[in-house]
Amino acid sequence: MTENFNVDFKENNGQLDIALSGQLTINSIKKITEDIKSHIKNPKSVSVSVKDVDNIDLTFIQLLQSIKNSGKKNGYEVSFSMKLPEDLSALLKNAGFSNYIN
Amino acid sequence: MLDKFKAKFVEESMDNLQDLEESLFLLEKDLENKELIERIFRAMHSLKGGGAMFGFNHLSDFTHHLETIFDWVRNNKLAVTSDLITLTFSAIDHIKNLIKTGDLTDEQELKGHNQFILRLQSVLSDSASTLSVHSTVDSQNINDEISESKTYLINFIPQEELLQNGTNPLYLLDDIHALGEAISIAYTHKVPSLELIDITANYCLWQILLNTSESLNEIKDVFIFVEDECELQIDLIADSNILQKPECIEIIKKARKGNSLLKIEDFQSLSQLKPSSQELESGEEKKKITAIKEHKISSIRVASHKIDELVTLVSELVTIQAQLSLYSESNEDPVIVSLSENIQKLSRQLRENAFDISLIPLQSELMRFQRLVRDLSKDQGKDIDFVIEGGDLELDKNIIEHLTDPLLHILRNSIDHGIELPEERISSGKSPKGTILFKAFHSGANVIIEVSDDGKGMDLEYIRQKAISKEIVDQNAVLTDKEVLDLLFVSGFSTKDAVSDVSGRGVGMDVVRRKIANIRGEVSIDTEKGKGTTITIRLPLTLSIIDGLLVKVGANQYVIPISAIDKIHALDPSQLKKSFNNVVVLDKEQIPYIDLRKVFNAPEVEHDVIQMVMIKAEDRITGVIVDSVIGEYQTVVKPLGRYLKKQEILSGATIMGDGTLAMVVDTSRLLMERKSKKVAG
Amino acid sequence: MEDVQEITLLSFQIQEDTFAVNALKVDHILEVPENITPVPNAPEFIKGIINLHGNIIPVADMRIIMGKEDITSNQDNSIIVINPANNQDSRVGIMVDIVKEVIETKSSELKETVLDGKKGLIESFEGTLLINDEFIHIIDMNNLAEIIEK
Amino acid sequence: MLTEIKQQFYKETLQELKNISSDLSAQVIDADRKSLLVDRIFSVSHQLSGTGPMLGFDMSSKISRKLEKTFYEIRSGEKEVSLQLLWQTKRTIDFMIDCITEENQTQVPQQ
Repeated sequence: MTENFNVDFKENNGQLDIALSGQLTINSIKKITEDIKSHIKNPKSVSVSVKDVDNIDLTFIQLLQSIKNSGKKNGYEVSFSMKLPEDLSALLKNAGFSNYIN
Repeated sequence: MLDKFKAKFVEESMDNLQDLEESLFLLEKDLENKELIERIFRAMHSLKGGGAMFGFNHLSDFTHHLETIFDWVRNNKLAVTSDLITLTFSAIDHIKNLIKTGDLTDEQELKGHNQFILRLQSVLSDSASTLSVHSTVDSQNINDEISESKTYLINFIPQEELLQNGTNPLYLLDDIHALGEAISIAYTHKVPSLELIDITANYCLWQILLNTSESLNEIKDVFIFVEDECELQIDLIADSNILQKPECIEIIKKARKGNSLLKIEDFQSLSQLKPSSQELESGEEKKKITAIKEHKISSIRVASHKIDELVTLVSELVTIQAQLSLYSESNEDPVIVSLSENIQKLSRQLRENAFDISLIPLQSELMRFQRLVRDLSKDQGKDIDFVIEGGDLELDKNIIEHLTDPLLHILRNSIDHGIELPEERISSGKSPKGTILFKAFHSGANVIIEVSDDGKGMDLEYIRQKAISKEIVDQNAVLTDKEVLDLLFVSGFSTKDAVSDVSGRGVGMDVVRRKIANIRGEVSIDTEKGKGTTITIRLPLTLSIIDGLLVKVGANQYVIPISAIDKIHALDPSQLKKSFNNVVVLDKEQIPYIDLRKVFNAPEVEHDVIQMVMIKAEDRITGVIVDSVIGEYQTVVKPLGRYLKKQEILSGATIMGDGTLAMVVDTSRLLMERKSKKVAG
Repeated sequence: MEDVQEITLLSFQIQEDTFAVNALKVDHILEVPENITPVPNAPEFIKGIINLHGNIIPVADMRIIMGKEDITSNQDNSIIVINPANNQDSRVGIMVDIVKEVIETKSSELKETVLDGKKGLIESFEGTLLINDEFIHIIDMNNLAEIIEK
Repeated sequence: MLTEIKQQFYKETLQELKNISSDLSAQVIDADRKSLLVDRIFSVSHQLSGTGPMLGFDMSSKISRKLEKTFYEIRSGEKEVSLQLLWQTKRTIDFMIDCITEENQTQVPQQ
């Protein structure tokens, strides 16, 4: 089964950029999470950018929140940037997650 | 055994249908009454369920379609229109038929049945466009519906497994938004850090403020497939839309920031609902439920034959008690006398109770009248206000059973021939809307039912001419207005060919009078040309008990109802011998008389004095000659039964204290008999 | 062929003839009470009405219905209260010379009733039973009820 | 043999689920079709929750149990069919379609 999501990492001076796209749902979330966990060593800050999304669900939102919580715990900054198609952004907004979208 | 349940189902369904019709009538006046719609829906629902259970497949199938229509109605997918109500009324008629006949076997009927179903289905498909518009309109035009919409606070707290079970809560929240205007607050504070997270578990919970005009059920149904995997609480917090109020926005902001859950109390100041509104709401619901329960307990269903049996037994007791009184009086044993008196007291009370039980409110039949007026006036393009007064009046069920047909007939006459078309009414200076007043009230030991309309009244001259042409009266006869109206009651005066005749008021009035007379009632007509007509029916309270005058004719005893008696005269038999044409002169007045001894073929015995009981009927006095008067007597009347129904002058018999029988004379029948004999020759 | 059914009959005598009715539709057997209240203008065969436990029951004289001329009464005369339609309204007493016995038999034992000439007002019988050289004609209760009703 | 039965079951169930899903997408569901649909949804979910676990469709049969329960109540008259309910049903059916398809794919190699 080919993977229908994509995770890219860029590290620069303790600044970790994570770029995500594709199917960001429960079916792929375990892999995505493992990937991210393995890349977050001891960053100064993490910036997650999400674009070209096919689908998104709660597991992904919780992943973002979890990264944020880890940052708080381990002392690094976490920022998000999300570009979503209109229907998905409406979906998140209706679910009370408008603060994750920008 | 099954048959017993089936019979019960039929009986209950008829009740259900009555409730349905009643609700429909009310709904017609208040098209958006949710409660009524719900009642209608419930009634259909139970008809459907019961129908299927007891093998009324066509009924169940048919009602199912009707139920769906009202399911749409109650979910605001379909509007109640007068057409829909008309359709539902005729559907109820069809259902009645299906209940009576069971599943259809006749090809033709089946065809009609299926066509009716298609008609019902077309109601739904016709509303297709309105439906799709409606559901999108819902969320946008919510502000227009402020008055109807309510604001709820929804607590949605899923378990961790929710996501593993394939639910996407985002969709559910989206669906909530589709119900109206909503604000979701997602609480993510339980999400652990990366090191600890089980990434497929759910850690979020939500609170949603929803303003919607949808029902609570509709909201609950969003969560239908997750109800086992979440905690769900939906509370009404306001009777209007409070989402845009600044205070509300402030409350939400705070909750989002502080991850602190909203409480119902937070919204107290914002809503018109009284403090602890939520309790109030559920309290109301509880009240409603208990009200229904109480209603159920306050009346029980008893098969009518059981009541008949009870009345019979009580009557028997009364009879035996009378025998006991007789015995104790002659026996002079003080113990027996006092016992007998106590039994007398008790049995009298018991009798009154038993008769009271057999009384039922007129209300039960009113629905049919309302239907008739509604349907006929619609058919004929007449606008009629049907006003009912005294519908809660109670009558012996046997009377009510026999009253319905004549009343339907009278109402039909009023609509067909009394009330004019709107334009006609306008041109004669009346309001275009006609009124039929149905009024029932007590008058002494009688019940009076009046049906009056403000229609065109009757043309007395026309009636007179018609009577002449039918050779019922002589061309030269001088008749009072009352006598002219009485012609309407002469059998054969109006026949079926007169039905289409616009002046044919009084069609079938002879039948009406006969049927009313069967329940010892009287009918009279008052009319004023151009102003309207009033038909008055005077009835006894109960059929089974009367105050009577016990008289003797030959060897037999007879009871003449006191209500018919004006006074009693003692006569010298020679006065009768002098009379010819059966008229006797009393106080210079000519009184026609009937000699019961002749009517009953009793041997004529020579008396020094004979008694004439003066019977008053329709403002005329007729004397009835009997051998002797024994006295007043309150008595239970028993029917003579099918074998003696030809004995029309006798309306029943009664059992005397000593066990002997006395027959009850039907005075109006007696007088009529005399009249018809006179007419005949 | 019809199913063979167990039938229970109550037989009675009217002068020289023996008749029977379906015993299951017999409510009571009474002695003729002292006072039968005559009903004026009723058909000749209606003897009158009686009070049976608080109910009014008309009584018809079977001897007249059967076309007998001698209708003198004797001590053995009885009234059989039948209930053809199983309701209060259809109860009627029939006065007979003497009530004989209860007969248990099978419907297959019944023969078609052949009568020499018309037997009074009755038009139909359910059949005839031959017991000990005696013909017992079984009266069709509904037919009887219709006759009394007329 | 089991594979054949399983494939047969999978194909039939999937087809019925898809049919139901598309019927549920119809703009208007008239009363007749609605009652028919209720029956169909009940029977497919009943079948899937009963036979599914035996054939390895664990997840989809687990989900179908929710449908089965709800539609049992509907059929017995305890519960009413609202538009919202039909909508949630469609969501669930659509998910079952994904689910059963995936379960079929992941299991085929193991056979």
